[in-house]
Amino acid sequence: MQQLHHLLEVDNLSTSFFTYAGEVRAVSGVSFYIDEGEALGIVGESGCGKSVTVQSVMRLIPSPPGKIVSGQIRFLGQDLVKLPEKQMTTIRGKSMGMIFQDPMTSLNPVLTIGRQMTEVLQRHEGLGKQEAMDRAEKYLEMVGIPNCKRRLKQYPHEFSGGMRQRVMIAMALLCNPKLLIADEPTTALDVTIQAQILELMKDLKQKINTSIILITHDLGVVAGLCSRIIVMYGGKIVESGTVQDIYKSPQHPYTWGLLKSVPRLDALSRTKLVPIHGTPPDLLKPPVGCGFTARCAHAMKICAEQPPGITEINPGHQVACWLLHPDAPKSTFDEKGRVG
Amino acid sequence: MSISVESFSPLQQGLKAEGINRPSTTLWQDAWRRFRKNPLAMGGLTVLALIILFALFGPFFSQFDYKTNNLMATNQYPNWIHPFGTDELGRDILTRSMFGARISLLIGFGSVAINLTIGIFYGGISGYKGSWLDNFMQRIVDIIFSIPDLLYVILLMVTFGPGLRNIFIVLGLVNWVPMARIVRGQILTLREQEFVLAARTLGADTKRILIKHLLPNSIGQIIIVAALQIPAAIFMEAFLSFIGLGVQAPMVSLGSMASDGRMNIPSYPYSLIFPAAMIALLMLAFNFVGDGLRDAFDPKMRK
Amino acid sequence: MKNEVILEVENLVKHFPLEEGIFSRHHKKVHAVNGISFQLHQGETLGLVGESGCGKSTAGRTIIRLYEPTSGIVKYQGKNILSYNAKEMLAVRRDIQMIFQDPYASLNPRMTVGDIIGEALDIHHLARGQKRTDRIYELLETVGLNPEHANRFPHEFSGGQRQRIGIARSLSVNPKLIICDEPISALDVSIQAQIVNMLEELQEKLGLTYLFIAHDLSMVKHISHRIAVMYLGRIVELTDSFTLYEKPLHPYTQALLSAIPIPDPDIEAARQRQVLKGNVPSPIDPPSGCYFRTRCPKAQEVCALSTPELIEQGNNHWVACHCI
Amino acid sequence: GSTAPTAGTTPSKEMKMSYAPGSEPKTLDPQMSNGIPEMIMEMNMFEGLMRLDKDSNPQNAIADSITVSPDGLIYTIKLKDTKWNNGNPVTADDFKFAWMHALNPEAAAEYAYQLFYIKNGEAYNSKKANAEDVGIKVVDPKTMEITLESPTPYFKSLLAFPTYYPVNKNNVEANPKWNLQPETFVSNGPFKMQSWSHNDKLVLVKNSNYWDANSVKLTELTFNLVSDGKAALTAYEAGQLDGIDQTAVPISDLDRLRKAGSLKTSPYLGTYFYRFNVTKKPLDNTKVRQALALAINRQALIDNVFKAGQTPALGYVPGGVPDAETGKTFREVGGELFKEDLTKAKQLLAEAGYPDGKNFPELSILYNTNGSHQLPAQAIQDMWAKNLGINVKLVGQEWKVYQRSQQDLQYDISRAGWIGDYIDPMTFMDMFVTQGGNNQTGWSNADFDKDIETAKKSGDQKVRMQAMHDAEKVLVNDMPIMPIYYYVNYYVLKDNIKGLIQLPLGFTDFKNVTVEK
Amino acid sequence: MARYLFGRIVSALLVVWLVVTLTFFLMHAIPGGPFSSEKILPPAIMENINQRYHLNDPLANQYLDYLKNIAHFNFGPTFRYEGRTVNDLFREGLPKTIALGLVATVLALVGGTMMGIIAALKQNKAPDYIATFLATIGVSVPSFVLATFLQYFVGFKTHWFPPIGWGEAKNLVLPALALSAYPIAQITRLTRSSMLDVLNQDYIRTAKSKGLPGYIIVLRHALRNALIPVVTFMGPFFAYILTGNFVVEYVFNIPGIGQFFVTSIGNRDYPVIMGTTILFATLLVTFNLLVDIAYTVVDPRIKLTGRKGA
Ligand SMILES: Nc1ncnc2c1ncn2[C@@H]1O[C@H](COP(=O)(O)OP(=O)(O)OP(=O)(O)O)[C@@H](O)[C@H]1O
Ligand SMILES: Nc1ncnc2c1ncn2[C@@H]1O[C@H](COP(=O)(O)OP(=O)(O)OP(=O)(O)O)[C@@H](O)[C@H]1O
Ligand SMILES: [Mg+2]
Ligand SMILES: [Mg+2]
Repeated sequence: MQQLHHLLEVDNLSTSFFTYAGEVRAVSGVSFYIDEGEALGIVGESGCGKSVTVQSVMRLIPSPPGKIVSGQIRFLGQDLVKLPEKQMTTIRGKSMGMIFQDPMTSLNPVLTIGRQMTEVLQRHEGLGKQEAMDRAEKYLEMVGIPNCKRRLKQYPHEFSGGMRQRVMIAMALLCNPKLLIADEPTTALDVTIQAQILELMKDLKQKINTSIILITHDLGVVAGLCSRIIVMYGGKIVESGTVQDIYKSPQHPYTWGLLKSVPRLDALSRTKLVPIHGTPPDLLKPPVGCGFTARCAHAMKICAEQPPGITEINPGHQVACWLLHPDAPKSTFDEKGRVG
Repeated sequence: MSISVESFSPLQQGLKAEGINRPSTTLWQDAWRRFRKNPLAMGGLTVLALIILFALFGPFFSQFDYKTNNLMATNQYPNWIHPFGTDELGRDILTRSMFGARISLLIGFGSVAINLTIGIFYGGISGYKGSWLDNFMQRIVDIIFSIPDLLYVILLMVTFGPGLRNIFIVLGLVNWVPMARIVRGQILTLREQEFVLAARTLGADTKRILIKHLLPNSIGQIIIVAALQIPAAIFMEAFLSFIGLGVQAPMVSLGSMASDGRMNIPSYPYSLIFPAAMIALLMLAFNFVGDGLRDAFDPKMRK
Repeated sequence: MKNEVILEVENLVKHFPLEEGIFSRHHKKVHAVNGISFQLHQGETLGLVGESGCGKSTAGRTIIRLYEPTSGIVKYQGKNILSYNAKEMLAVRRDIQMIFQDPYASLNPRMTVGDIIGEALDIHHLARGQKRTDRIYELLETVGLNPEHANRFPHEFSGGQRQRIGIARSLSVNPKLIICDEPISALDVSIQAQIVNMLEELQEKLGLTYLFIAHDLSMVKHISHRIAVMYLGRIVELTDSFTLYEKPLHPYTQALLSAIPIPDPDIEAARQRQVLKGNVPSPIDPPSGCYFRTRCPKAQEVCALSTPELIEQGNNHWVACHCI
Repeated sequence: GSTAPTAGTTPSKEMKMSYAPGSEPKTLDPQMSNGIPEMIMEMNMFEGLMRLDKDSNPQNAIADSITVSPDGLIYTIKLKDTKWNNGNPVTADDFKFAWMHALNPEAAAEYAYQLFYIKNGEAYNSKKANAEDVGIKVVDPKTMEITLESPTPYFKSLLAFPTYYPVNKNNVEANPKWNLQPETFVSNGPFKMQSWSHNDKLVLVKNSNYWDANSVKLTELTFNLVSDGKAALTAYEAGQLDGIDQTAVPISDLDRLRKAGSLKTSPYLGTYFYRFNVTKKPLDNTKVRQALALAINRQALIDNVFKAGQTPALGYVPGGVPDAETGKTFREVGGELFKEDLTKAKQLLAEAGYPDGKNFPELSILYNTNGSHQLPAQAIQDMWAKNLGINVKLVGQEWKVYQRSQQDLQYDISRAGWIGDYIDPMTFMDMFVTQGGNNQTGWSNADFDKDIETAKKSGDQKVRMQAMHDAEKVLVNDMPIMPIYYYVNYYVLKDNIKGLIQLPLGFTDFKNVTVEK
Repeated sequence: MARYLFGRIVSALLVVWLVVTLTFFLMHAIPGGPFSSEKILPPAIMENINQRYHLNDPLANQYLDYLKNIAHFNFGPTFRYEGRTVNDLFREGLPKTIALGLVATVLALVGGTMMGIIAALKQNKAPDYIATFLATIGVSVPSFVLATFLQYFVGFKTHWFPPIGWGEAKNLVLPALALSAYPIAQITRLTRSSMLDVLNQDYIRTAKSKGLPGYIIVLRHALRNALIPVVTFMGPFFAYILTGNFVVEYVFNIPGIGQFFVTSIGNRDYPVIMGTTILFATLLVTFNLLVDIAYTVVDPRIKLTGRKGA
């Protein structure tokens, strides 16, 4: 790795929820990093631990029942796992901003937008009321909301979904954080609005050089924005690499499945889709071997017995799959090879 | 475990149907499991069971009855023969508490029954039908709320004579109102749920939708309100006793014992403290059980 | 492929009265569906796409009379079912079924899967006792579930499985037409394909007709024979799915197509996205003339003045736009 | 301050006390009132022609002298020179004005019948005579002449009754709502009104214009208007109150209070009894009624249930009513008219056809639920069950419903009590005449009616008393009612309060009260 | 807005009218009249009384007269307190009842929300159990028992507060406590459960992600949203508390109007029965309306006309 110090470095992070039924290992042994000015995508189907991973980074895991069981989260030289809550509050919102999936419910319905925006500034930058308002206005304008002055006095329900998401983004950027975490920022939005928001984020990345972690379950969404991608499955990272690595030469059968199950608009004939059969593993009783075994068309005996190690295909492209073991039969991703 | 070439042979996977990893528990088993893990609820259930046993079987083990006077042994402080003491007519307060608990439990359960029938029916119709009918039915509730209940209590007393029946009629007139309100509110929100629409597309009629879909999903709230209305009912009986219209002497209820006992505080405090403590215990038990049931049936608490 | 017309919708309108707000004096209404017309042929799949709130669900629900329409006609097998009374409607309900968007909200959490599927059998007195059980098992197998799941409760199933249960429920009455109201939107991409494949198989096997509602154009294009694009309660373009992709005429359709992200960094990088400005206008007071004109890159004066009709532009390609 | 300072802390010149006479008075207009609490208040603010001394003997008060005509019909009364608290003189006109107001049919005073002894009083009240016809004549401002319908030996004691109090005519005419605020409340008694906070307290202070102000030592008298006896007692024990009237003392505390020495008792003109509905089987049978009456243990009831040291009633008219013979009461002359006797009771019941209570129908005891009547009913129920083998039920009814049931004879056995309106046996006796409004038993006896008639007509005390003794014997022998006990007046009072007079009619006189250190 | 209010007021008037009518005929249907007493009055006197108070008029006429009077806000004379009117009774008693009611309300609101918040924040920990237990006790002990206990053990035994009386601040403490026990309990339960709901909301997560300290999150972001069910509860509760509580006023001898609700019926004091009933019904419908308006203040999403659940 070129840089000695990454902006954020997550090392062997495990987070569990201790529920009535037992320990839910939502995230187990996840490691990744992100550099300044970089956009990282995290993809994976619902429940695979994407949100828990980033919420662990922000130390927002509801506790109880959640708990970071092990690992390190190094951010600007500090290990966030060990940081007292009080200091954590000075990092959240200031050096790290977060945007959530559902803009409809992520803003407090009974406070004006202005109030919700300025309180961040008052807390972290010690701005006065008016200064804070001015700054808030500037940021609203930046995310493309017209009539900002008036809008600041309105309540969230007076905004449409896309506008609320813009407000969320503006709010997360107010203190110029080093890192912006976007947890499925467009899932709840319409396609055309989704396109707007993605364009906006692309713009902002270029303009203010913030690092972005973008979480989504839609492989299409990250393709345009991110330079590196992490694919998660069952609480673990199964593949990570540059955009080109993941889309052009994916190595993990799960990544193949993801790419193949989406119908392509440009497909010419009506071909059958290739679904990933079955359902994700229950994280209450995670399987011994590779979590994907039960759904994998290429599964081998060993897959059910031992978790695969990480294989680095080329610098930065890592895969956790037994298929990459020298002894394994060769199977490759065949983009065109859809079952007729 | 060693890695051999053997390990890399394809795993034979039958195209088995979708598996479920979770053990098969029914909703009720699930609820019961959660209920059992709730110490307050279990405590409440135990106390409730003990009080019921106390009320039902206690009298058989007592050498006294609730009505026979013993003017030689009036107003005795609690002692070995009379653990709760005796009253002005020398009757054993413990025995009377057992009989009193019978009446109070009867009223408590009567209240539940009334709530479950009138309250749910009324609230259900009002909430499901909505619009003008709902408006109309809610205004009726306002009216019932506003008319002084003492008036119809007296009228009932005149028409039917004294006694327990009046209390049930009064309960039937007012006690269900909060239940109706809550059920209505629940149903207003539930009726737009997709599973209700689904039932309608299948051709289900109102009755079926209410009984099979809406009410079972309001059960948590229903339980909690029913539990809260029990004290209301027992207090109502106690209040009627307080103003003199409760169960007919020499039969007792805990409520009437407590309200009579109120007069005795400085001189014979035990005659208030024991029945009042029994009422409080009973109410606590009902409420904890109700809370526990609500949590046990709450889908949000699942898993 | 031109089979007989099974469903015909003519000029369907559904307005929801909006109870008066605090500061307004007039009685307002939500113009959810503003006069849509289309035909559905036996055995075909008609896709209905459009942004959230454009009235897709309302259209679907009005067709099976979950909502009473404001005006318009819905002909099922040539007869206007909107005039049917409750009893006649009950018979129609066996033929037209619906699959709902939300796999979590559309199953009653307090009923077993068996009862959920069996409910229609009870309502229509289709089967009883052992026969009912057999039928439920059969249906479960049809949708790829295990008969032993019949005694379980919905919360024990994953989203995809729940959606299958929903499908089994709608199949229980042997319907001819199924209105699929975004049956896959709430599911993971990896699961969506399972459901779509299953719907396709069922169509082949049982000769079903689908009205397939979704906002995801790529999936709709995959499953549908023809696609209708809706905007603010109106159909703006209606044609077969390949034509729609190859030669979209309405500016809204074009924008919609360009907004769909494609999982390919090269294409994404090269792609000229036509990002629409602004937001969808409120259906409470929609703009005059063409509803799309407020966001339309090609808007002209005429667009504000008159409402464009849905006109056939060549082989079964219907568009409502002044600029063509 | 709301708490009345206890006497010990105040200098003897400033004697203050507080007392709980019961709840808020219905009115403090003497002519319009009819309840004990308000009459207690009025008696200390007003003074009539006569005032009762501690032995209930009427003494001249505003009256300077009274001459009665030989036929006992005309009373000529001279007034003392006295003043209202506003300085106006008290005149005969004030009396006439007040009395006429009570009799005025428009005013609709409930206690108007207290003035029906006056000639044409009743006729005027029932609009059968004019105001001029009423036998009240103002001879001059200090003299009045009253003509009665028939000789009334106890008329002098009636003149001490609140309905006979004067009101200040000028003041009333100027302020029709005079009796509602202290500013316009003009009175002529030992105390005057200082403030009246409704449902809370009524504060009286010494009236320096009172003719006998010298004998009034108390400077301030606070009536705390407490409805709940329990609360009153707690307040008393917490030092907030100096005394509580009997209407407010809770029975359950009597034993304790007696032990503590704060319970005081005095005679009271009342009898507690049960009515039998003689129109109903088997109560139409005298033997059944007698059996029931003989089969209860009155002393045990008093000791355990009533608790105030009442006297078992083995006659009807209570003690404390003088007989014709001086120094003897009607009760002493009449003696005990029956005896509790279990064997005889059983025998009577058997004779009536219910040996050992067999086949005796289940009767019910009606009682009103406000007040302590349920407990004694339960005790009597138990006694009848044990002693006679018969079962009765209890039926509690709301106060006014109970009254209605009693009047309509919608009961089997009903608890009752009677407090005299004036000090003469007649106030008890005349209620049981045939069709009498207060009879309410359905009982009718010609002998009894004749005796009462005789007593009413006569002005000769000897004749009257004899007739009433005869009547009482008939009544008690026939037993349409079952006497239980004679009331006693009980109240709590701090020991440092002296000179308080509790009268057998239920009134409490604070005129001579002193508070010791 | 105006139209909405108009509609609500019309329906409120309708409710009050029906309540008036039903109460009127009910109260005449029960046996006993205002002047019936244990000692039967001579018929002539009874006749005078009936004439003075028009009690002999046909019931329908009395009813119409009554309606005419209340249209002029004249509730008539009380039959029990000679020379005073229902308006007088209210004028004297209502301020006292309201003063007590307000103190109790403040106690209930502050105590209830605080306990509810603490219970929610410490869910399933000792403070939660303690608050839940206290709240359950509050709804489990009959008010007359509680009032008597307070009076005897706190008022009398400890001499901290006077057992009865009116006029000083310390006189308010015990009755206000007795009066607020039940609402405190209810508000605690409501606040706890809605607080738990709200704390799970996305916007609370957002607030946390902004780095706000805990107390600001609770007070600014959570509490207001959690108050909505409390507001619903406060509507009828206000109507109750402002019309007084018989038991508490009786036990502590508070000269308010709460006692009239019971005593006026016992006395068959017809105008007072009607007056108190109208007062209560009016307050009830008014507060229900005010609650609906309060919703729009607490929660800007709610439009007055929108239907709300429960
Ligand atoms: N509060 C909680 N209690 C118990 N388990 C939880 C809790 N929150 C999350 N989990 C579990 O942790 C696992 C990972 O959840 P997470 O929210 O990170 O998934 P995700 O990848 O973000 O999915 P989605 O795309 O649905 O947001 C899931 O199995 C989930 O059930
Ligand atoms: N019951 C109703 N009452 C009032 N307005 C309604 C009702 N149902 C839907 N609407 C409104 O009608 C419009 C169309 O709603 P509809 O649900 O049909 O949209 P949709 O296209 O299905 O959207 P989505 O993709 O979000 O499901 C929306 O503005 C919605 O708010
Ligand atoms: Mg997530
Ligand atoms: Mg929809």
